[in-house]
Amino acid sequence: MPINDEARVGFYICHCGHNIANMVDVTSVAEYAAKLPNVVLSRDYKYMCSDPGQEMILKDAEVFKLNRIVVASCSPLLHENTFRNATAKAGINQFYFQMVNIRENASWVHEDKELATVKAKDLVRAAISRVVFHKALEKKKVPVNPDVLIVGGGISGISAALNIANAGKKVYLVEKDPTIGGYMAKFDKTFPTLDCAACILTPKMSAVLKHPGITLMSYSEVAAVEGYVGNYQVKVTRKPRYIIEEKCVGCFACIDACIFKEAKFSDEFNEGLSKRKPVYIPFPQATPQVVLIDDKTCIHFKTGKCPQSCAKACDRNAFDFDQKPVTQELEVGTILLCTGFQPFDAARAPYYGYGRYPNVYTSLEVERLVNASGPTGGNVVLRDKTRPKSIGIIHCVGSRDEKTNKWCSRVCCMYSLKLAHLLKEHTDAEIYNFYIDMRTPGKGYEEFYDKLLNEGVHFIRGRVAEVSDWAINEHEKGKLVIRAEDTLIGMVRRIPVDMVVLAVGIEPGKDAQDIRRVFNISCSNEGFFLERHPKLAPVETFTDGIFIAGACQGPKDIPDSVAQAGAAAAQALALIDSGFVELEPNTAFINEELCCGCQVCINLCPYHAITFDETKSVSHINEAICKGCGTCVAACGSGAITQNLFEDQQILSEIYGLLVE
Amino acid sequence: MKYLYYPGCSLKSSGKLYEISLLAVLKRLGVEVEELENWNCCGATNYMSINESYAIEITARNLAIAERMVGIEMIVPCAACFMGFLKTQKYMESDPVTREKVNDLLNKAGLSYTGKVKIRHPLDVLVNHLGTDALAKTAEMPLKGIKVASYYGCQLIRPYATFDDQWNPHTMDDIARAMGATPVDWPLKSRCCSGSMTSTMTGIGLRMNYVILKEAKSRGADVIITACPLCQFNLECFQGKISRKLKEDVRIPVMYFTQLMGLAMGIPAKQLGLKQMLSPSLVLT
Amino acid sequence: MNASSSDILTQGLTVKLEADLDKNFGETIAREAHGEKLFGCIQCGNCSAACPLSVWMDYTPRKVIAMVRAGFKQEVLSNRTVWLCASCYQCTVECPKGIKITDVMYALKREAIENKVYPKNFPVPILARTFFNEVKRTGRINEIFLLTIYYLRYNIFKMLGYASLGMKLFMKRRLSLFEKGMSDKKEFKAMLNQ
Amino acid sequence: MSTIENSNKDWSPRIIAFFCNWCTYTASDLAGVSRLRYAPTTRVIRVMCSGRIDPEFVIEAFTQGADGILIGGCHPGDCHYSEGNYKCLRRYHLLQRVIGQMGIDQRRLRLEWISASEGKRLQEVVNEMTETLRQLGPSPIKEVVQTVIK
Amino acid sequence: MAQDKPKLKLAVYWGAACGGCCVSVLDVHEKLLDILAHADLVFWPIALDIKYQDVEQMPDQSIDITLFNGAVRNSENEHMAHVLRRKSRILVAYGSCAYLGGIPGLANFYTKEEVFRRVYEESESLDNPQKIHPLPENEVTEGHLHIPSFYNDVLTLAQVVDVDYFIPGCPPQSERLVEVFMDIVNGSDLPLKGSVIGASSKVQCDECKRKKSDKKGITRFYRPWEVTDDGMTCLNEQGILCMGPATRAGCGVRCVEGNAPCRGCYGPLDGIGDAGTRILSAIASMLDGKEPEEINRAIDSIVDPAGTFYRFSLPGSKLRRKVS
Repeated sequence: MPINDEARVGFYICHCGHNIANMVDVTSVAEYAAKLPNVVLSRDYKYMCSDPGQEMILKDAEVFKLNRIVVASCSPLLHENTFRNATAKAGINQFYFQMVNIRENASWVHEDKELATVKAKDLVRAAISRVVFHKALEKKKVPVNPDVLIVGGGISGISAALNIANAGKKVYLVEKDPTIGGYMAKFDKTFPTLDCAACILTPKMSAVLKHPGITLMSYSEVAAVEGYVGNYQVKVTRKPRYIIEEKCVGCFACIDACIFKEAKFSDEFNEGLSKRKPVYIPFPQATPQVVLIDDKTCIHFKTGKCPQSCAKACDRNAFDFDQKPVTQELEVGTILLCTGFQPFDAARAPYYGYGRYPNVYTSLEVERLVNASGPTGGNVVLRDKTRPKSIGIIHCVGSRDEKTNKWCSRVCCMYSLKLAHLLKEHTDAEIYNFYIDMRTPGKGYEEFYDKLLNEGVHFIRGRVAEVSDWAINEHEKGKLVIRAEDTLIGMVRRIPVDMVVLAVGIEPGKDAQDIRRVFNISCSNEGFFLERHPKLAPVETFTDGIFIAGACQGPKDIPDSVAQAGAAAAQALALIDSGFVELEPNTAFINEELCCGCQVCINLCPYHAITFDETKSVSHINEAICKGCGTCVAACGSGAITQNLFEDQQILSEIYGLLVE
Repeated sequence: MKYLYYPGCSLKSSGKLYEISLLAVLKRLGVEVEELENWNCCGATNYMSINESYAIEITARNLAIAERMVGIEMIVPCAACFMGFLKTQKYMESDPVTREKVNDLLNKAGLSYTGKVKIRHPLDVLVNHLGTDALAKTAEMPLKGIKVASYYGCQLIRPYATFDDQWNPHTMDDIARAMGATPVDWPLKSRCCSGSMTSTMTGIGLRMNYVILKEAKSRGADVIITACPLCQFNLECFQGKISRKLKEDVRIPVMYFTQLMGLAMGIPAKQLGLKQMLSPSLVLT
Repeated sequence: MNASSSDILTQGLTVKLEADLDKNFGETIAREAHGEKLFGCIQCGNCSAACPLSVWMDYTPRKVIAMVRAGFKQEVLSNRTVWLCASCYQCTVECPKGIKITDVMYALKREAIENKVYPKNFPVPILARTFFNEVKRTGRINEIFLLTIYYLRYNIFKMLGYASLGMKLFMKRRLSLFEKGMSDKKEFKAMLNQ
Repeated sequence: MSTIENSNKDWSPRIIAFFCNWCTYTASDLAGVSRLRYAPTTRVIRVMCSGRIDPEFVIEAFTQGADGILIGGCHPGDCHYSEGNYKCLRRYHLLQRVIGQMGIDQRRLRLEWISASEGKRLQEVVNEMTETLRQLGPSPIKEVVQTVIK
Repeated sequence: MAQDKPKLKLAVYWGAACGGCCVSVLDVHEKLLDILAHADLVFWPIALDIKYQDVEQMPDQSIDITLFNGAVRNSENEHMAHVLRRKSRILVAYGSCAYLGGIPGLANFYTKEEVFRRVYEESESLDNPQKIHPLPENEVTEGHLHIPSFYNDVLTLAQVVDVDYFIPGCPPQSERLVEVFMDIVNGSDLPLKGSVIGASSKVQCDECKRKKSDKKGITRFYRPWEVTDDGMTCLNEQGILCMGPATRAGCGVRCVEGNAPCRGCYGPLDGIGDAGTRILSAIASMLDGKEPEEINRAIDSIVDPAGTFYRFSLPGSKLRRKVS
């Protein structure tokens, strides 16, 4: 291996309290490192990332004339920048630094202190033999575009949009449905205060519409995203409503005039409990107040033989049956994803009879049933119009189950209590709650449970095994029989009811994977968007400049969603106000002296950063476009391409260092 | 089309009618079967209760013989045997310790099993391989107006089988429909018949059969069809006793689905063992 | 008896002292049942409600799981819950935590037999044992022999209740005394006797 | 000689692991944060993308004494740089052929797609590979390279 | 011609070689006269009757330049490598075999036993019913017979002795030899010790006149006789595996000029540790396909990948030989 006599390495190993020191013998690593070539100084310290830890590097650099720094501590994804800054403060180019991950990659994942220490020594040796070949580099500064894209117009997206727009920044709010409002718009009352969802949500919705800083793009989806933090180029496709949005005033004359005199088609907003026409508005307070045509049911689109009575009824000429999807390009600096969740599909739990027995409802359907603006005007009646005298509410449907979703959906206990209360209020029926564990961790939540316990609602601790119409006596005839063990008593109970409510859980939206790909972020195992750190960076993602909030990150109730939306907005504003971002200089460049012009590299570049110079007959990398993946480097038969920070010699030295003492 | 065939002990004794009707139906459909040579008992639930390794080993022996006979697919009609085979395969596939131990034993007996045999239930073969359209064409005397309650029992569809819907099985209904009959939707399709409990905990065993018979009857079924020798035996042979003891007439024809198919296909009753039944015979209109 | 039996509370019906528990019982059974995750049980009771026999059991299956992992070895093995399990696998397919409860029950049965603590003159284990020996002896089951031996061991008078059914079946030629056995039992027996 | 061989434990293999920054390296961080225990056999080298991994790195690691090489990248379709993992995959398959012809047991080189969320998968892969290598025993490559037989 | 400078002493030796390198020295044609005007040939087994003992008795450092061609395959080759090193001021590894192992180096895919079995037992043209293998020491009626012992590993010259310069090629271009020689005669600054001389610092594609584009996307490879070469387009783009992208230029792209793909005899550029993996990576980077099956289908059409990529460089590569 080549050597570099100039390098004077300062080595530091962090105890991280007990996090590292308990499993890695840090003093022995420090002693070991001191004897390695080029190492001038080796120290261990309790918390290297603390101020005194960083100060130490500063002082040592001066006293010992260090020109390379190696710190063995946690993951570089966490603290590389911290130590690079300390290196820079010490008057050393920040890229003469190498970090050794002995916490996430060693102390936290091993059980044998001796072997973990051996591993730490190997990693340290590798870093020291690598850092010797580091080169001085400069970070590139790029200004941040202050405009923000928010995807998803549920309560999270709405809150974040208002937060950011109120700070004077331009916001584009993209919603895939014809209206913003999300699931909250469907709810009747909200727990635990029982205030009406519409009363607190609709003012926010119209505030979004009216805000001069917010451009609302409803019925639109993000098709593609390019660029990087501070400078994203976004393509948004607006789906055709067949109504010119700017012209429609929401008078609904067209709906009355529709050739379908009776509404015939399942109404999505009412969970299919009512009907709508092909030309419709999702709900009265829809924002924007613009009708749309469902081209799958509209006669005009199906046969071309409709007199278009709707269009004729419009005195503003707002109809345009030839509308096509329109794609618009936006330039933004930061992106907030608030794309929400989807409710668990109750048909995936066949043992509860949803779809088989008409009187088995999902909780969302019941939200609409109890809602004064719902399909029955708030009158809780079964499909045969009778009023239920007994109701069973089954918790954890689809949740906490290895066959469906393993996680707790966090909101079901509370909303089941709320529905129990509302159903009791509306019907005075006997109400049974079947729960596995009652989870009420929130402000005022346990108090709400207390209230329900005293309202005459029955609570049975046991997971329901089956809902069926198998009656074993007269009492059960014609009813739905719920079978569960009352685990607190230790006996199996069969409870006949008129109505069953399935408290369906929260799961990742069906398009979550597509969204994740478009925005180049990760999902956790269950499919929710992955935050950068579960505690310390809960709204950031691994892609700089893209933030997440609300139930797309994990099951969440309204207060938590709003709080997280605020956090994400603050993060975005902080980035915007810093004015610029620094880019890693890990780009690649081509040595023209070696390039033969074979052009193997050109098509490998996903960003078209490599071009062929016909006159010189060599290829050239545009470093402004290069993102630093290094795939061209490995392809070059001449060895003409070098990637900064990941040079062949640096990596080969690392390999050598890992394996050879 | 040729399959290996593992009858199991029941089909040679109390479930004799299952075997003769199954073979008659398969023959009519042009499905050839060859009985596994020198097979042994699958061990059923009892072996698992006494010694699990033995249970796995003796079933693995049958699999090894099947593999030796180059039988890639083997029909196993008895629900308990069927489940036992699937369980053995599962254990041998997922548990390397079991796999090695069992293969060791097999080797000493001059056998080996590499996991190639595919176990299929006749329902699987009929519905998923031949297809109900093909079956319908063979129904020379469609069972018009006959209401059929399909009874799957337990081990046929869970926990390992994949040929039918575990929660709402339908293959027997599909067959009944193909034979011109009308399936009855009822909630006890896959509720346990108590197995051998009719001989051990008689009171409980009879009561469990009672609810099944009663529910099928109350849903208007003319006949219960089954695909398991023990279910059929329990429901058929004890229904008289149940009716007497509980003072409620729950008697109803209980047939193997293959007997029902045979009837529709016009196979003579004698070849289907219909004359040897104890439950009332199905009245054809 | 161990020291705690002198404790004043042992006369109580709803008290269990730590010293009387078998702390390894849960681990043993989990291992026996192929690493079943019974420690992941959340006591939801689905198994009990799904079980078609739980209504006749001393303890519901859920409670059995709780007792197993807490170490109530004596109570679990000597009661008839596990022997009432008909292996219908309903609990197994429904368990939200993926615990193969049927296999746990099998493991408990085997443990009970090994410890010889199953309920006295309880018919289920007797039938199981008879069946086991018959197969070991002949490789196949002849139901007439099986049931005869079983009733001889269990209670000969109970057999009378089945005599008429047996006769009917015999007359209908649905039972026979002589069924074709295995053509070659040597290697089968060799395998089992190892 | 590497430090592991000097320790008094039973022999345990040395795996050089090349992990891409975005998926597998993050998964290894996640495994750490989740305290998933796995065999202390890997030595991770972080690269930005699995597409950066030069086959020469693999051969170099073998000749310097690695018992196994683990390459970890994003799942197909999930590459942070859109398709770097496919480029890695192509090189990997060709390299597998060559090392096979070179008489190196192909199980010593493994490619796995492990996403940022799959800390558990990382744990399984490392443990599995460690077990495989334990069965294969120490790699003979370094010794063969260094010992000329005349 | 002025005779003010004493004539240089020149030696040419062959180890495990085909003789092509020696012929390439002759291939300088009438330029040989220029060389001989400046140099005396003191040792050249194929041309001069000078014995090993004569060389051994020469004073150390008395030969100015030795061109050593061929790999080190047996004890004789190694012995002479040491002798010539001692006797020469400048030792040049001449040709691919001395430089990287060359074609004889492909024997490193086998062991000595396998080679002997093939040659002395299985060869189709063999008549050796007793399967007699050569032995280094033998008692025969005439007395004790000693022949060089055959090594298990083929070695490059540099793996045996210190080498001053490397001239690649199978064989090296004769013109290059004359140029290098005249440089030395004229007292030009000698390149750094250890350099590759008589070749370019770029790879083949730099000199190749064929049309290249960024559209590689190879779905399968063809052997040259399987397709009709259009004579203009990059061979790799036509699916004919050409080692040009990772092979040092200097030969004048002779193979490609003759419509045959480059086989890699000039070896890699400076700083490339392993020639085989370098071309492997470049070739794999031209492949199409995202599914392992597609990729493997394309790879299946490469006959003997390791033999292809390491055709001239196996002993000089990182792995040096087949492991087991």
